[in-house]
Amino acid sequence: MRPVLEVSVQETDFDIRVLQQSLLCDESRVGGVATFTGYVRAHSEQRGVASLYLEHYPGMTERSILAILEESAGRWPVLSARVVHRVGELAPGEQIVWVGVSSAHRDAAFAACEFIMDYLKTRAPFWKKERSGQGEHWVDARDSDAERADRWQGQQ
Amino acid sequence: MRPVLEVSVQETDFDIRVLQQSLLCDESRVGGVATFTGYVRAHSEQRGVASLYLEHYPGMTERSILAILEESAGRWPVLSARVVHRVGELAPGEQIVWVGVSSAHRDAAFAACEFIMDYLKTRAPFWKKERSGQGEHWVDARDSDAERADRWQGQQ
Amino acid sequence: MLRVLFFGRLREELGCDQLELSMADAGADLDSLQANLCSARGERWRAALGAANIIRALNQQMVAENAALNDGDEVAFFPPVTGG
Amino acid sequence: MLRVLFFGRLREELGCDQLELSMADAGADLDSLQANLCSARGERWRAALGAANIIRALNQQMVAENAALNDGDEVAFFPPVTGG
Repeated sequence: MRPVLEVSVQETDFDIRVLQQSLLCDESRVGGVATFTGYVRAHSEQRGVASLYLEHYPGMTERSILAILEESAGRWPVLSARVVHRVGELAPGEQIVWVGVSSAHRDAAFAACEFIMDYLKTRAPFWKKERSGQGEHWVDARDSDAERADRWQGQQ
Repeated sequence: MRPVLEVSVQETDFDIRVLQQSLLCDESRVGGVATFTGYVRAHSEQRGVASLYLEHYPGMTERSILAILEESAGRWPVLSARVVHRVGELAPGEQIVWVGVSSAHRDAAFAACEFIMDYLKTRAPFWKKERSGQGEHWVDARDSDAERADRWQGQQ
Repeated sequence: MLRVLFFGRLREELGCDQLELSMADAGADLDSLQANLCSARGERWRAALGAANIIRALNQQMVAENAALNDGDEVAFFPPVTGG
Repeated sequence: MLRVLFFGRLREELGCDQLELSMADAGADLDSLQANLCSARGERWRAALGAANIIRALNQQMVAENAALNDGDEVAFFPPVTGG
């Protein structure tokens, strides 16, 4: 059976329970679900953050995330994988991104979920701008994110 | 600040949204939450499973899981970590276990969550018995679970 | 007195959840306790409790090595765990 | 015609979201397009679009190498991504 892969890019918040439920097929073949939820932090590099603005490239965003999900499903026995990513203006404490993967076994669910997050960070066209008391500035990409994504290259 | 660690062993089902919310401190220091949810599968080693019975060792169960959470918080900058594990009679598709870890950064959340699951599988005193049309039998421990837990030994 | 608990498949094989033993009947350490239970209670106990993969816990902590027993201790014997 | 998009910090530095260019103005490939935009539009464009870390996408796929341009293509220039 083909894995079920879904991508949503939206301004509105999301309900993690509803999302996780959507990963469970009715035949109870799912043994485990691994998820990651990213949140807006109130502090970033010594600065207080008043809000975060997320820009993206409509069209390419959805395509690139779907390509990441397909690559994860080619590497591990994924039953279902889903990404929800918010755009627009977000306040500290708000949910930014949710990645969920269901599989018969936990090792595949964990690996695929972490792989998707690492690739999302380096391949999906989103850009963060932080607004604070000291004005606003674009967030710089982190070398550590590129390194985390690179470590999957040698592996199958 | 000391990490917040919590363990629940219970017969009743749990709400993953409420659990995840409990990992978020109000100061918005959380950058990410990694979770794993285990489910009862309808099939196991070619057998149909009618239900799963989970036995445990009251007292030692809670102590041993708390020790695992403490070890994870010593290895990674965990803000909060929580395990809920069900016992008693469970039907296919039901939730068995939930592990959630919050941290400022995703790598710590992912690593701690996977570490906790691997150790839970090999160090927490639970025993599964499957009931099916062919009678009932105790589930055998898997060598692969012991190997997954062992791989954390060399690492800090 | 010593409290001895059995779990999972082992509990069913022995037909026994728990025992209370005097320190004299138990023995001085975990190895002696396990040997005494195997020898004093017949073939079923010898086979089930003598299995190579039986895990021991002393006062609710798994112990890989032998350990001395003291009055009031709680000992448990069980097969490899299968939770999660 | 070619559609050219700019995102994030680069979009702000250029003060430009998107352009429509004739194929003659664009050039035959990505390298020519980028060089033409840098040279034809003044110092601000040369500095911002000439930065070493600028990423290019052709028809909504990131491309690391140079690539030929065709009528109707969509090209995007942007800084390293910071989502997730």
